[in-house]
Amino acid sequence: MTFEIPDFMPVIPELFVLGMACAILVIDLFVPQARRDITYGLSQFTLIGAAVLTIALASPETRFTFNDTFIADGLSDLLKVAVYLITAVVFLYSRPYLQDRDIYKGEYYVLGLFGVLGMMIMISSYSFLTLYLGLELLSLSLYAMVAFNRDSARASEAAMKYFILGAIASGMLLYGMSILYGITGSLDIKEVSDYLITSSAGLNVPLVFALSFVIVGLAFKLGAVPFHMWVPDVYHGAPTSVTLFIGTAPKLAGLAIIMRLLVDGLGPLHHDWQGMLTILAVLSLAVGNVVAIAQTNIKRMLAYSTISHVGFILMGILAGTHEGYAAALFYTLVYAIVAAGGFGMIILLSRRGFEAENLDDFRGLNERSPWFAFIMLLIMFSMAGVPPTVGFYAKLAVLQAVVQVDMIWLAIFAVIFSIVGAFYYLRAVKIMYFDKPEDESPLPKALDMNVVLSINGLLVIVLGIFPGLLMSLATGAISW
Amino acid sequence: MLETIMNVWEGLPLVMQIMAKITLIVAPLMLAVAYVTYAERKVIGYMQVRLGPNRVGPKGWLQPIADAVKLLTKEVIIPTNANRYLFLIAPVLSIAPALAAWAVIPFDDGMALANINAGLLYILALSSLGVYGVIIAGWASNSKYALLGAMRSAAQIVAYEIAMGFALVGVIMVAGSLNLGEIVSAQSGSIYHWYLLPLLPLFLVFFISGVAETNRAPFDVAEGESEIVAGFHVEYSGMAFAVFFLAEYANMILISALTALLFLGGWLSPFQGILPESAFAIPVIGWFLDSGIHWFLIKTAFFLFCFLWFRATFPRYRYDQIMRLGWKVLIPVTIVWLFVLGVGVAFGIGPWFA
Amino acid sequence: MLENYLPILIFIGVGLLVGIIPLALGMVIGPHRPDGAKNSPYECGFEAFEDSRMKFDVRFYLVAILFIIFDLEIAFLFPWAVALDSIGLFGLLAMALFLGILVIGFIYEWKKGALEWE
Amino acid sequence: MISLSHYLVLGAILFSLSIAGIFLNRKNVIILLMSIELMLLAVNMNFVAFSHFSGDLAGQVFVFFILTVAAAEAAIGLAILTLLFRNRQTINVQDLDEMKG
Amino acid sequence: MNFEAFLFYFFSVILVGAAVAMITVRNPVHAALFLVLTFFTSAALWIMLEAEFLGIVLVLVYVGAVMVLFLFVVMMLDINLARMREGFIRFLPVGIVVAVAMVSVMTLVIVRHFHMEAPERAGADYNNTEALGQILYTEYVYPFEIAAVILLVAIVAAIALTLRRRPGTKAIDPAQQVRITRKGRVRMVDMKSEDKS
Repeated sequence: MTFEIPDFMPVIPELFVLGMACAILVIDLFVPQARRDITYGLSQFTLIGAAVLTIALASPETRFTFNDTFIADGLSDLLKVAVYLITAVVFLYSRPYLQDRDIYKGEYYVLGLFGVLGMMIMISSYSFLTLYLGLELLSLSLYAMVAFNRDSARASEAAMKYFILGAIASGMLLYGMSILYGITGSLDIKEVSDYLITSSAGLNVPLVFALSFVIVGLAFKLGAVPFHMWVPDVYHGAPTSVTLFIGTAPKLAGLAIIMRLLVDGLGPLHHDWQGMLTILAVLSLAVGNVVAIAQTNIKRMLAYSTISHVGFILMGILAGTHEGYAAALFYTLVYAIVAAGGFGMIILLSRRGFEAENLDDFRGLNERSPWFAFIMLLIMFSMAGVPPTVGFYAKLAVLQAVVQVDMIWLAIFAVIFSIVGAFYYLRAVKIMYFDKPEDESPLPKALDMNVVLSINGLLVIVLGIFPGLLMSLATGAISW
Repeated sequence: MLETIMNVWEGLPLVMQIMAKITLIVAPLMLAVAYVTYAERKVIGYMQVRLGPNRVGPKGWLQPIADAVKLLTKEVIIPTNANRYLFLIAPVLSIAPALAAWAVIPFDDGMALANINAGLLYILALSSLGVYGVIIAGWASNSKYALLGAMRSAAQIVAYEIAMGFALVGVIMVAGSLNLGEIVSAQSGSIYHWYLLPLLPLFLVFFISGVAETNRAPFDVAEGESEIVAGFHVEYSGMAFAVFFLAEYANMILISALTALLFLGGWLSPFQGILPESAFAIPVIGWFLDSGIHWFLIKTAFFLFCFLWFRATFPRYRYDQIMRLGWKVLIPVTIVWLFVLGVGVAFGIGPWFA
Repeated sequence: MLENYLPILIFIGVGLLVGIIPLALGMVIGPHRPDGAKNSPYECGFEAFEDSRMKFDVRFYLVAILFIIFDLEIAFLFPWAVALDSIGLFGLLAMALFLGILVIGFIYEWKKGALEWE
Repeated sequence: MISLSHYLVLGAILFSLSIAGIFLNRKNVIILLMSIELMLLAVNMNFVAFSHFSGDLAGQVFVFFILTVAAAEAAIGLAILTLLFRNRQTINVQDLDEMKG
Repeated sequence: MNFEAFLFYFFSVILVGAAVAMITVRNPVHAALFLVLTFFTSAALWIMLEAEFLGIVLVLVYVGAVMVLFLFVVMMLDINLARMREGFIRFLPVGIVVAVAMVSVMTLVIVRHFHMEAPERAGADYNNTEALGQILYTEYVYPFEIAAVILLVAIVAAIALTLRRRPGTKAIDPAQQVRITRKGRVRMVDMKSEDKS
């Protein structure tokens, strides 16, 4: 039997996260509730350590291991580091929220870390099998986290919906993968791609057949219209700290699997999936932006806004050029930062027994705390795409990529709906600045949260003034 | 004469041949079940200084037959609120896996109905089906006692099944095969090659789990006559009850046979490798001393006796004790032993490589 | 390989028959004289007040859930144990890591009290 | 002779039935979960058939992992279900209407 | 029609019939049992495809464990049967149309495009379990370890979600009860006898 011991160097970050997650799980058993900060600190240490390891191991050339089912390249390094940082911010924002609701437990962080591990596996997967397993590892952790507040009926309801839709999505994705396996005879993305490049065009119908299942599965997971039904309910029902997690880091992993599966694996079918993605993108932009206007709950509003942002990300990918992929990557990174800030603001305003999830709860924020009203203003501007925030450049990059491939109508369509979308972001700003506050209570929150949230908000404008920095990272990661 | 019989046999369609073989297994098995019930009452009787059944036939030999006739003529009562179909399907579901597992049991070298490679896996799969009869019976009866007994029993079966599975893994690691015939052959050589001694902890775990899984004393809380009046089959009467009874005893015999095969070398003779070859050449005694089906039956009978012995000896465990034994003693023991075995097998150390 | 499964298929059929035939015989031969008291569920002489299907301690679910996980572990151990000779030390270490991860799960269960039965 | 397409059509029928089951039983979470199991069974049927007809074990390995993940998933799904039932005393999806929008 | 084809159709018909029954019966316990039947027949079909290990594992894990959990939940969650199926009839025509449309499209694609030569039957000594074992722990070691993590997450999630210590219960620990001694319960007090006069 010919079997070579695989190279373990590229997977060291994964092993580190796994080892630490297991260690934290055990340590947490012996930590009394009053000292729960130990668990929290160790979790943050894990994320930072993983970031250090990933950066230290990064190298310009692409590394494969485990029979080419694991890939480490510029894209994976960038996305992984982004996932660690975003998750660290999520953990930080979550702590006061969990403490206020008496669910400050170690399992939250352990499940979060396993979710991070799942995302890492997805980002580095180069085979259908590892891709599926990473996806499920992430999903299972998220289902449990959504239901984490056990006494909240709304949370368990959201978890159930999320679970069912997630499982159906996995089923769809797997059915597509099974047909692809049948046609190409392999589960490895590299071999699938090789097969598609060399094979004749006669197989097109079954390939499109398989592709449509794959796309439906991915669209479910990403929450693109018309497979978005779960997004608002889950965002609304989940504890805000979990919504914050779901809304940010997994989008990066989602981008990664689209890149691996559609671009790397099924790249030769670009023409076929471009059409499907166009439909999804158009519908997502339209439905996301229009329905968001009708929302009074800010978590639901941000859910619909997420749907419209997914539309933009898909637009970048369907362009099918390096510029397009880089734009999509840039957009996703920006979206993750902005969304973290947005949900962070909700957590900041909430307190024990009060969720601050209605738009009205932001009424007159300027009088209560001018600084955080300003931060929220920046975040809303960035989501709307108002210059000079970074959101503007993200939208611009995607539009440029689409125009380059002569899909000008799509660009015009996107601009129109962005303007529609700007309405509800600006409405939130109006409420903060021009309405009278309903409750005058100050915003007492821990120092670390205030500082990080401020940095998070300022990042939006700083990156907006110097977009070249992040953009060059994104283009660097994409050019292979 | 013999030749004509063989010719007729060969001429039969394959399905007929198989049916004949199955009859050859099932008929003695049913008879054995009947007489295990008799043996149980006799053995426990003597242990308690009583006589046991002694009225029907000489020394009560016909007692099982009388029992069967009695049960056959009793009414099969279906409670009003019971789910009729499921109520009747439950006993069938409990006996079918108990019998079907016998398909892969080798009685002697090469004497197995189905010599499949995944034999042990098949047995584990079938034994995990036994729980269906129990829960369906408990639920379909629509009686609190039945449901309570079924839940208890199901949770118990499930807990011990894991310990049993882990113990089986140990045997497979050492034998390197899932095929029961090969597992026995791997134990040939001498009595020291049987897995009884090298795998002693696993043997104990396996047999204890076997007893618990058949819901026999001292793990019979699911029936617990004194608390929940026979548990899941409280509503069953007549032949419906008899089928449950058959299943329980068929399972007991199955566990005994498996223990004999996996740890005591099945049909292998304990004198193998000890007595000189010439001893096996002596006409009748030699046949007895040599390996053969009779050794398999003797070993099985011994473990069956243990089942009865336990029932006469031990008081019933408390439910929380049963769960604790299963989860907190047997499973950790097997996991630790698997690590030990893994190292042993990988580095080729241990008595089983002599 | 397949020819070995035919007897098993037939045996399962026979097993079902061995269950069905006595039941059918019992229903035919035995008397059939139902009455209200006889057909009511056993309740120690009390009237049955309600549907007896009641809610159960969540612990039963938990045991069943943990059983699934351990059953899968066993399913992973079987092929490993068979192939142990040919996969060598690497296979052993792979399984050691696998079991190690799950032993952590076991410790977690134990310490959390999921294995207690109160 | 039974060919690959026989098995694939069987898988397709199961898949469609599971979709229909999800459609028909939108109110009953338990049957929904069972329909999802059916869906994965259909996928597995495809993989096993392809694996057999192309003589490649990778498909069977994938099925084994799908079985593992799906079982773990069912465990979590039912845990969420019991939680939901405890909080709501119903698993009828129509009663689950706290969130609208 | 040879014997193998007969077996295929035999199992397939039961499989599809059970699947149809599962999605249409009223009683969820019956539905669960029909699902068990679909798993059984699928296992038989997989064994016909020489995936004996997977076939048996399907029975072991799905029928033996997952469906038991389903039955536990279905049986104990006191479900109001009548309400569960409201609106079922209303959706039925749509459901049938969806199913038929999907089946016909998928069948069309499959029948027209998927043809492979049936491979030779494996010999009697082909050991499916060992063949899988040889690659599962070497070539597929990475997914194998991920599977362990997934199982760990399932353990953590299940316990974190369902296990709770109920402070209100009056459950007693029988072990403690048994260990009671006289000293813990009876206090001997010297008292002067009361004067009755």
